[in-house]
Amino acid sequence: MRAYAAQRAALAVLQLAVLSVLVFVLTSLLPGDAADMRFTETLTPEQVASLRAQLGLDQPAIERFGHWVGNVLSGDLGTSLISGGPVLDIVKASVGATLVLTIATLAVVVPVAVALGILMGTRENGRLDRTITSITLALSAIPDFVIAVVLVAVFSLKLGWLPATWVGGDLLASPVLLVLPVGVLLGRTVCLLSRQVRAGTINALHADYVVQARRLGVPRRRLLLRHVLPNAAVPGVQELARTGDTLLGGVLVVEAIFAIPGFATALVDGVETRDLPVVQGLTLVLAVAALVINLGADLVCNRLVPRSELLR
Amino acid sequence: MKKPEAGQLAPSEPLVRVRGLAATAGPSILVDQVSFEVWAGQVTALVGASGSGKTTSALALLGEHGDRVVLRGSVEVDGEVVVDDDGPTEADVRGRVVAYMPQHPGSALNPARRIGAGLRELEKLHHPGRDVVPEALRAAQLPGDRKTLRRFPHQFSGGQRQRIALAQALTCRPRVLVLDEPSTGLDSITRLQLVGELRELAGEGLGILLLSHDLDLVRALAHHVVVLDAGQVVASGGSEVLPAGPELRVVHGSGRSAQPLLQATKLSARVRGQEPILREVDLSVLPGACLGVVGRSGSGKTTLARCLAGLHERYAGEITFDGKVLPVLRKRTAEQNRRVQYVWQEVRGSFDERRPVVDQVARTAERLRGFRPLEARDEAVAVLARLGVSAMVAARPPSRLSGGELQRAALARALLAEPDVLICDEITTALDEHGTGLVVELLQELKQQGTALVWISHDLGLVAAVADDLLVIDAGRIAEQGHPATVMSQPSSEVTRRLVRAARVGQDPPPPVPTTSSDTRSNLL
Amino acid sequence: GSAGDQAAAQPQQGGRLRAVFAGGGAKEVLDPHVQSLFVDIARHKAIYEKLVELGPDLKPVPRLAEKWEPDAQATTWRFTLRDVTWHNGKSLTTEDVLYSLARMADPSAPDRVAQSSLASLDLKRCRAVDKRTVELTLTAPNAEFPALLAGIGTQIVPDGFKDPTKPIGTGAFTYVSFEAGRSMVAKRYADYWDGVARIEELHLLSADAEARANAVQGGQAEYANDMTATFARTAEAGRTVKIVAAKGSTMQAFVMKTDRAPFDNPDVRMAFKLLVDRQRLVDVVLAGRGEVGNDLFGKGYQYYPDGLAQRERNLDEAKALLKKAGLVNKEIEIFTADASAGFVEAATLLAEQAGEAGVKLKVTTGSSQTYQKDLLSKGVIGSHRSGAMPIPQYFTDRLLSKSPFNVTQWRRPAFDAAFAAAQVLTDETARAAKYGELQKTVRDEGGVLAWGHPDYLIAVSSKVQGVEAVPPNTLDQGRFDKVWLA
Amino acid sequence: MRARTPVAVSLLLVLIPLLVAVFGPLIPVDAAPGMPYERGAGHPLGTDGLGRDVLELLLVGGRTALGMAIGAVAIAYLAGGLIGLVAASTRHRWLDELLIRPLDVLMPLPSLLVISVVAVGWRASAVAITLAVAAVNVPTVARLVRAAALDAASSPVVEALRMQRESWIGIHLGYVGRAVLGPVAADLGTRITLAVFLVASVNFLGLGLSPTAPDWAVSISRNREGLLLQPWAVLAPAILLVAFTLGFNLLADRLVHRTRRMAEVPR
Ligand SMILES: Nc1ncnc2c1ncn2[C@@H]1O[C@H](COP(=O)(O)OP(=O)(O)OP(=O)(O)O)[C@@H](O)[C@H]1O
Ligand SMILES: Nc1ncnc2c1ncn2[C@@H]1O[C@H](COP(=O)(O)OP(=O)(O)OP(=O)(O)O)[C@@H](O)[C@H]1O
Ligand SMILES: [Mg+2]
Ligand SMILES: [Mg+2]
Repeated sequence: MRAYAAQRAALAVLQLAVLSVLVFVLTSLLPGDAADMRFTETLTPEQVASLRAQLGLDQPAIERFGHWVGNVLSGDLGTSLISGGPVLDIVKASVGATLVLTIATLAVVVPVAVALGILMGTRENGRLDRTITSITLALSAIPDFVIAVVLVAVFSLKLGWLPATWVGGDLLASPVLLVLPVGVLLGRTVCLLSRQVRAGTINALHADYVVQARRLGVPRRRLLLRHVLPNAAVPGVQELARTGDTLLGGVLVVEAIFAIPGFATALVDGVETRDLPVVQGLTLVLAVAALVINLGADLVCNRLVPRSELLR
Repeated sequence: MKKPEAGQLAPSEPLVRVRGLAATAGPSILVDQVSFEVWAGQVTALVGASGSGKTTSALALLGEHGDRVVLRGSVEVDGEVVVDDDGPTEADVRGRVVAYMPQHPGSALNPARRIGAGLRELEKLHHPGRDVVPEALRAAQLPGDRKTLRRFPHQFSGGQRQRIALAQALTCRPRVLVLDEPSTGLDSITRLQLVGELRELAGEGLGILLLSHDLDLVRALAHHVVVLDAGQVVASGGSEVLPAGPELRVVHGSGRSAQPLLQATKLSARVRGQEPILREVDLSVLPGACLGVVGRSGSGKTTLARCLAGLHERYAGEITFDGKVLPVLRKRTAEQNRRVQYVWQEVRGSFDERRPVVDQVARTAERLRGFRPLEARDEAVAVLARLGVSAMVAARPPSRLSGGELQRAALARALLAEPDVLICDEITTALDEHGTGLVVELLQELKQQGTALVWISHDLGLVAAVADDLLVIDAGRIAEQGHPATVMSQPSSEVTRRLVRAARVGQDPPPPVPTTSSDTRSNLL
Repeated sequence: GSAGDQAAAQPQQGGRLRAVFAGGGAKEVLDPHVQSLFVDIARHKAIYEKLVELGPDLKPVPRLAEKWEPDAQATTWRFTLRDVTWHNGKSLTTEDVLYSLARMADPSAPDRVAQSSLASLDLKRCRAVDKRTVELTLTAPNAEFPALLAGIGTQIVPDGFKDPTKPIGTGAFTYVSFEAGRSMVAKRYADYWDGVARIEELHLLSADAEARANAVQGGQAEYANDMTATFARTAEAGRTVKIVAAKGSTMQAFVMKTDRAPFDNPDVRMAFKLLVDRQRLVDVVLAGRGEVGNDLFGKGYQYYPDGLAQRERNLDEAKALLKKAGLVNKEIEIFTADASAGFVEAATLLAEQAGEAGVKLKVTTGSSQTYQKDLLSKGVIGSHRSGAMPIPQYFTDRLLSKSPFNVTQWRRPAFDAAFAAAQVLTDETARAAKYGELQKTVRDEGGVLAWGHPDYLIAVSSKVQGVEAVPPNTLDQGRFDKVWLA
Repeated sequence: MRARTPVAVSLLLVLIPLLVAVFGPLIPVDAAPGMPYERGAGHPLGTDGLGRDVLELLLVGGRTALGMAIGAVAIAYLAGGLIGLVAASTRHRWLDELLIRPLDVLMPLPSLLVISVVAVGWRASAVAITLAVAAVNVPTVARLVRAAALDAASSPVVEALRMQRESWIGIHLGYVGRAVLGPVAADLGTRITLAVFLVASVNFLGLGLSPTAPDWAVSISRNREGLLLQPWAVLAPAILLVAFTLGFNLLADRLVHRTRRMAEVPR
């Protein structure tokens, strides 16, 4: 277990290191730099050039990267080249919105998907199973931007029941802001998750140990709760980790449509404005989150079913 | 539902009474007019070839049946009617009255639960407020300390897991224990321990229903024997109704004087990052001779065979064949490849599920002997027929063949190469007596034509009969080597002595049962 | 139009107004001298004021300066300050003005946007004449100097102003909070000199076009800036939203580089001006919400020459010119980007229309973020848009040899000289006449193909009153102290 | 009990958009350009925001919408599949490590970053976007193929085939390849729909093709403003896109179902 943790940690450090270099190289490949982004009709090329010098963008790339690494190691994500504010603030602000959205989505998705999955699994190939499968499959086949456009048109513009955008809204005062974005994200996530839970349930139901427990007189309810569910949860937890990853990392479409100032928007903005420290910082935070989520999922699975392989 | 107290039953009444049990699945009849009884403190054995309906009959005791199977007749357990002419009744005898141990009990343990939790759960369900777990553990010969109870199933060895499953069954304090093929895959020593455990349980008043095609085991344990064939009872009574094993016509090796055909010197093998599995094994096989290899489970027999076959590449030492060094399979010439063949222990896994068996068998002749497809197929069909596998059966994909049929097909696949050395790894485990007879007969014939055999088996009697030379392996080393008759009658090493003595289960004279402490404890932490 | 409603309804006091502008994300700033986005401008307009502002026809009008007067050469200007107080209660002084001008032109801060336009200001010789008068001296005469003081990034800040995150201005609203890319909140300033604002609280929000549309329609905002024509069409079908349209306020154009083949050939430039179907572009790209352009900037502004004939499509003549230039069936790349609404659409349509004249135009889309800068160096013809500004400033910025944003690479010493000569004329009519001639030259020989003047569209919820239909960059655009909620 | 959606329906759902995408550009539609968001008047599905005929756009807009996604998945499988197969079948552990480890390291790289970098760096290039979407998929595909192939390549079947001196090709195409095919086929179904989503999202967000490109997703994106004026400009391409992904989802579901049933054959 300790060896495993050490190995995982070493891999994570390596991943983060390689990732940072990669992100730096990738973004350096882009034409133009942050100073160019400031160019307007009112700023002369000379002004832009001296701005570039002020931002330190005239230094060689290696030097800038070294500087950045040094800062990060001392716990400082640097300052944005565009706004001049600390990157940490930008990361915090965007993570906040994304986190709220992710948590709200999962809070709806998990109970629904688990209930549906177990329902489908215990009635494998029955009418209910097929009906739910068809519905979730159909929902998951609609691209989220199509759902979003339609939901907004119907519920906000036509009926006027729900706010169509986060602009001008205060999340604390009006949590209804979350309804449409979560609704858009619901279809696919519920589908994926419930199908994993269903498969897990079916596998567990057919497993020798469940058959044997039943033969030794364990009643059905208890069988489902104590024998089937923990084993069925394993694929579900893995899928949940993937869903968490996706939600945290890139629901750009939803963010764009509902004007949610989240992670994906910040990342794409950062790339578009060549605000390297921001891109680096966001990627770093996201990668750490992904690593932590996956580690957590593995640990949970190992806790649920101790035999399950820790390292692939 | 009224349940008679255990003591109310007159001792003259059977615990289980099955009368005219029939099971049908659509048009096919799985079991017909089966009747038998199980008595408290006694062992009733259901024997019969594979597919004869043993499991189907036994599951009826729980009122269970396979998918789309219809039960009829009458099954009464401990005074409750479990099955009547309308099929299973409402009666619930599971666990509390009848505990069923499936064929591979290892996989019947929930990987997600500590074994203690599993046992306590059953205790609470069936005997709330009573402390029955320690008793069950003792009967299953498991330590009952907290540490053991807090472990997960995967932290036990295969043999231990079997005993945990037994302990679970015993925690229910059933009146009847049903055991489905409990001896498959056990070496003779472990099997002997099982006999002891079961005797003790019967002695405590448990009624046992034993399903097995291991006739020696049945002979050793059963008070009543019911012989099934194609779903019908063909005989019942005491152990005298058991069919006698066919006499094996054994011819011993001819070419005593010739050069050794296959020779291994100082063979050591290891798996990545582990202790060596084989240590400095020497052996040689003469043309037309048979080398028997025996040993406890996990002693390294298969590894030895795979080294010789060139499949296990991490070994030290030298293997020579026909006077020349024999490299690993990848580097063998086509001729060497053809002349040394191997039959897998795990046959099921060695066939491609998607192609008909006969095609896969015939491929050997095509690739190694240059036959054209049609010729090869004819040859394959002929060899399979000699082994008792019809062309119709062989034309199916492997998943639709029985274990025994597939085992013979694997043998045929190797034989089609006309090898000079044939390495057989447990090739009769899934065969009934008739099938074993066919296989032995064919191999004897080849032997006479000069083919050398390496024969690995748990069945000491069989090996002693067919081998010219016997190798006993223990923990990767050669424990003993010599003429089978000598080894069997005057074993010089401790392992051999115990293997030989234990192998006499069910044969007369009944063996004394020497169990050293290491047998039950060796696999514990 | 809002004029009628305004007359009818009695102005109401109080309430909160949420106005959404195109957001700039992290680019948004609080420093009034660094601004460049509409949202920044609106924000700073609420808090700060300039000495001079631009009227609806882009003509300078007095704000913090009550009046001004040049000397005969238009080199030294005297500005008389209004008696107003800062949000912290202090009075506006000449020191404040001099400090502000110095801060705008500070060469050590390269991001101050007014730096180049105020380069002619001779700061050392500027001085306070008395408590209410400052004398500003230029290095070269310029009769348009007041307009320069109305340009972007020329807000007056208090003397010693260092920390832009603690804004103190003289404007109608006092600062409460700001989050770049999201919102600014401000409260009305009770001592505002030009009439206390009617609304109590002002929220300036940032969002992209779709979110702006949804917000104003869904009731999350009462005012949305810079709307699309399609939105206007949709909104007019409903009752919740009104559209306030400033007719023909900006300019949509294609710019041809006059120093690069094939557009170094005046015939080719003229051919393109003739082959374009302006009405179709206006109908499709501007969805009919705009006026046809006449290859000139500033329709309806001060100094726009009247009486010029509208240039019409003439395919035959265009074809003849193209044939003469040997361009028939040749491929030319047109450089565009999704940098501004309608750019790519217009380029795509132009490609179709050029095809009808026998020239293949290949549309190349660049990065929207760097488009402005890329356009200076890349391509031979590209999409272009110009916001509202006084016509002389347009010349200075884009049509002189030294102009920083000379996208047509229009470099004519004679033209430069003529413009310089016109700019020193203190007589407005004489100046206007000179400007008119220069504009005619550009129209006939230059590289600007101005095909349309889109309406500037603002959407307001039906209860908002008092929003003026004026071009952007003028005093009443994005101004909230005269607006009220009915 | 065969009560899942009939194969014919799923196939139809997939085939209609596919056929439109492939053969649509060959069908001549002579519609004069109209005004933005017009209905009727010689335009059966009306016009879009640029006054173009929606039907005509629909016929030409599938090539990129589906082609880029299918191309990306094909490339991902070519590259990832090759890496996975080689990694699984090599006897050299270092080669396996060399091929697979870097992919592990790349796993947490947000795909959004890769795509936005490519989108910003190579503006409006269909090839670049296709490659980016493919690249994002390579690690997963490689791991999937490797796992499946590893299972097969280390099974006794392969040993038995080697014992029969079956050729390398015979073993790898005949057995390993076929064993991999099951999981791959199941994965392919979901992967293509995901790729269609991804490509469409990229185009929808304006990070991909030019905003005037005749592409279904671009049409949806660019015309959604006029949804209430002329819904077909949005709905028609959306319906085709959804039909394709829905059909593919249903087919994939069936396939998974079938492979699971095959694996459940009683032994
Ligand atoms: N659900 C079912 N549907 C149809 N046939 C079945 C079903 N279950 C079992 N059978 C058939 O019934 C027969 C008896 O099966 P059963 O499992 O009782 O045999 P067995 O004697 O236990 O054999 P083995 O020794 O191989 O375990 C076999 O031929 C088997 O193929
Ligand atoms: N791939 C492997 N990895 C780790 N250990 C292995 C591996 N293969 C075999 N072993 C171990 O090597 C030992 C010898 O195994 P082998 O299969 O040769 O035993 P065997 O004598 O054939 O046993 P059985 O009678 O049960 O078939 C066992 O303890 C087994 O656990
Ligand atoms: Mg059985
Ligand atoms: Mg073995």
